[in-house]
Amino acid sequence: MAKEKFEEAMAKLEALVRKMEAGEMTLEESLKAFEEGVRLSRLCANRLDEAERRVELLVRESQQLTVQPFPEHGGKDES
Amino acid sequence: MAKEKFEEAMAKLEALVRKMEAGEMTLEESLKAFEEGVRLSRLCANRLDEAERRVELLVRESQQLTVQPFPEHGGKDES
Amino acid sequence: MAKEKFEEAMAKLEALVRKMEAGEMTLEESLKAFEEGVRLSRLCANRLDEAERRVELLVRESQQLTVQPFPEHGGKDES
Amino acid sequence: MAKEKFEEAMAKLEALVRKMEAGEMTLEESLKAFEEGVRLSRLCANRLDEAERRVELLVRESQQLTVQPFPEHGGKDES
Amino acid sequence: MAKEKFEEAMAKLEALVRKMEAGEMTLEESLKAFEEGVRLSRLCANRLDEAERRVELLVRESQQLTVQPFPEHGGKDES
Amino acid sequence: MAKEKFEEAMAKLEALVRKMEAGEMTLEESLKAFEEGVRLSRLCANRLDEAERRVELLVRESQQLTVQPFPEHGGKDES
Amino acid sequence: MKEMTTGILTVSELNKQIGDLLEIRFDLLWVEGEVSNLRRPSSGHLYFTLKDEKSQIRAVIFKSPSGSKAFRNNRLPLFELEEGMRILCRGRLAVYAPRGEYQLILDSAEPRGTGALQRAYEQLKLRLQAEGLFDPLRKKPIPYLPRKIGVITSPTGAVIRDIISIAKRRFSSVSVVVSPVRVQGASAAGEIVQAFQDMHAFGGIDVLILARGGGSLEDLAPFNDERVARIIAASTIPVISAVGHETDYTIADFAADLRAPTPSAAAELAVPDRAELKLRLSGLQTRLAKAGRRKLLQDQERLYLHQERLKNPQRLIAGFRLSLDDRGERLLSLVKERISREKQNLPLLSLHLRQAGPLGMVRSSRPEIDILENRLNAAIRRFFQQSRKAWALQATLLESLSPLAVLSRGYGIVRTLPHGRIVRNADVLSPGDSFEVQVFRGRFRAVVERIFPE
Repeated sequence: MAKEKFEEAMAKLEALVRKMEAGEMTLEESLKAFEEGVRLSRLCANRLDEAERRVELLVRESQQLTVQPFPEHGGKDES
Repeated sequence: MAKEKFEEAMAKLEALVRKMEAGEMTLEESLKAFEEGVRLSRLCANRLDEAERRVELLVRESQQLTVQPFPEHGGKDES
Repeated sequence: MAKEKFEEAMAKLEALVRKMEAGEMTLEESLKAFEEGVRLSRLCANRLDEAERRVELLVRESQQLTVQPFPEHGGKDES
Repeated sequence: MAKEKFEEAMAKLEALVRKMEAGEMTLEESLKAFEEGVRLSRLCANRLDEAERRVELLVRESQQLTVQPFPEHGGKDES
Repeated sequence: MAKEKFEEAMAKLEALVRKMEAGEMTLEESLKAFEEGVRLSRLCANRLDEAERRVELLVRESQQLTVQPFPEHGGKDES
Repeated sequence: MAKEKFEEAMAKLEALVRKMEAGEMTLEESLKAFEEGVRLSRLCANRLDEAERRVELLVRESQQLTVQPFPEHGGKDES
Repeated sequence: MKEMTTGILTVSELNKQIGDLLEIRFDLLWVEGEVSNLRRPSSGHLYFTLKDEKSQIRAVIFKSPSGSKAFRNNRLPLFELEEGMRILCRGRLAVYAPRGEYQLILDSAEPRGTGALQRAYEQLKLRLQAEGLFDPLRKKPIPYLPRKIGVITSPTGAVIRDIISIAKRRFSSVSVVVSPVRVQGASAAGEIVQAFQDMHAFGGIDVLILARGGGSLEDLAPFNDERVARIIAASTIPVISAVGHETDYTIADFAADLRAPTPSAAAELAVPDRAELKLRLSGLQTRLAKAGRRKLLQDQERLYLHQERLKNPQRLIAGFRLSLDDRGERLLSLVKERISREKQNLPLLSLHLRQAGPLGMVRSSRPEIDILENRLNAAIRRFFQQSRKAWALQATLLESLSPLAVLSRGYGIVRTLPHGRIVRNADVLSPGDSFEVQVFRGRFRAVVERIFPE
């Protein structure tokens, strides 16, 4: 799962949707496609969650460390 | 039963119905055809039910895993 | 009895009736013919009854298994 | 008696009656012929009765076996 | 960290920002870029803070030694 | 420090300040320059603040050089 | 004295004694006169006659053994002697015994009188210039901020006072070392040279000022002295010369690293203005701090801009989420659609199946069976009817033909027993025989009592 890249998964998902829209699948193929779609979608969502958590962590960390001091300096410079 | 695909079953059922409607069957043939038709119909219905249950299961699973966190994020993004 | 097909029985019965109606039978022949006619008639009716029962059984079975869930899903889809 | 068929008896009776009508019989002959006629007549009647009884029996039997359930279904069908 | 120079870090950060603004990154690339960006940004901010502390310290020290004492010495010279 | 002449220190300081004002330094260079500038500035300031002052007369006594206060002028200097 | 009393002297002894006497008596003397009969033989020594209006004396100046013109060698004139030039010479008296002559052996000569002095000044200037002593490249920079200033001048008078007061005024902490010299007179140049040596020996002097107030060319002679010029040029300490007034240039001025028009100016050149320096320094300090802070500020701003531009991928993620949801929903609706389409198809097919199923046939066949049954029944009943009818006819006919009909009219039929033969002749019976009589209604049995034969 870790090896499957998000973009690839998204592209696969889209291809799947398009294929289903073309409507030439059997029910079984449709089901399999859906199953795969759900898997891909979950994978993508997990990836996004991970990404978001990572980003939020980074943002929180970087806010604690760097962004807060800036206004202070601004204030200092103006005084 | 697992090997018989839904589309094939439907096709068989349809052919059967058409043949029955042509009306040149004996009672025994008709009965057998009907029996087979019911079997096919039931098979198809089961397949559809399975498919539906599968889809709902997948949806429920994926909602538990991924869709529930969404509103939070959605709310965050809008605020 | 199981070997005697409904259509053949009907045909025999009809032939028998016609022969009787032609009226050139002896009493014994007539009796025998009547007896046979009653048997055939009974056989045919039984066959029909059996067929009907079979059909109803199949229908009932298939309704219990497949037809009943359908409205539910229909209702779901519309909601 | 079982061997004497209804049609033969009737034919004998008819022949006897015709012979008696010719009137050239002694009383004894006449009595015998009459006696034989009565026997034959009675035999025929018995045969007919038996046959009729048999038919009634068959009819009754077949009604008990097949016709009796019919009203139910008939009732069902009409309702 | 100590080895990475501020200017290099800034240049990297700028290149990164430009690349991100070009917007042709995958999610993973984007994440990595952001992570690296945050790291670089933090590094730069730390470096600036250090530099600022150093500058302020030096300024304060040099003020204590040279600018403030001037009137004193002036007084001494006059006495 | 003693070796570094005042005018050299001033010249260096001036060059340094000019270079910093030109603003084409990296932060590290800037910091180093600043540090050096502070050092030079302190050095110059110390030099300017040195308090010792004497007016002496160099006299040669039996091949030995000694100094004596410059008395005549001392009184004159105060006036 | 002892020798004089011992008797007669040889000429040599006499000349020697005269020589000893003169050389002791005139060991060092200064004499002034006019040069004449100047000769310079190949030996390089200078021979001339020094004379005044009334008298003359021979003089010689030996070429220095080293050939150099270092000022420590007293023998050398620092200028070219010329016929008729008035000079002040230093030397001693020597007796040349072989001839019994005496002459001056000079080790130095100075020009006297304006003409000579001017001439000598120009000669010296040209010579030293040619030597490169005044070369601007040789000139040492004057230190900007000296710690200790050496002043070579007269310890009395306005010059030193001015220098000290100006130095103090401009830079209170500067130290001044004064090396007192005479600034005019014959010994002045030597004192000045010594003062330079002392200053170097003393050490710690950052700049030297050689100063004197203005005066006549003669007064300034020490400052046009070659030895002074050379010691100035050789000084390792930068030298500022401040002699006379603005228009007067001495050789010392040319040799010095910097020439000040007046002693006060020299002090100003040697000592910077402390207030000015402080101002400059504090200006630099301010600029330094400003530049340092500005650099920081610029970098902070730059960083802040970059940070601002550092795109948070959350927006990207949100976008992805939307499109992911969209796809998921499309997928779900597609699969649901697919299933529901089939669900619509299936009941229809089921309905068709049921309609086409055997029930139709069953229903349509039932009446057929009934009809056939009815026909069957009808046929058998008709058969019975016909048969009964046929039978009834015969039975009726039979009845009508019944021989027993006469019995109703009272006849009886007698039958034998047990054979039942109809009795037509009475003789077939015997009394006692039982017989049977059939009457219209019933029969009865009787016994023959008697036979009545016919």
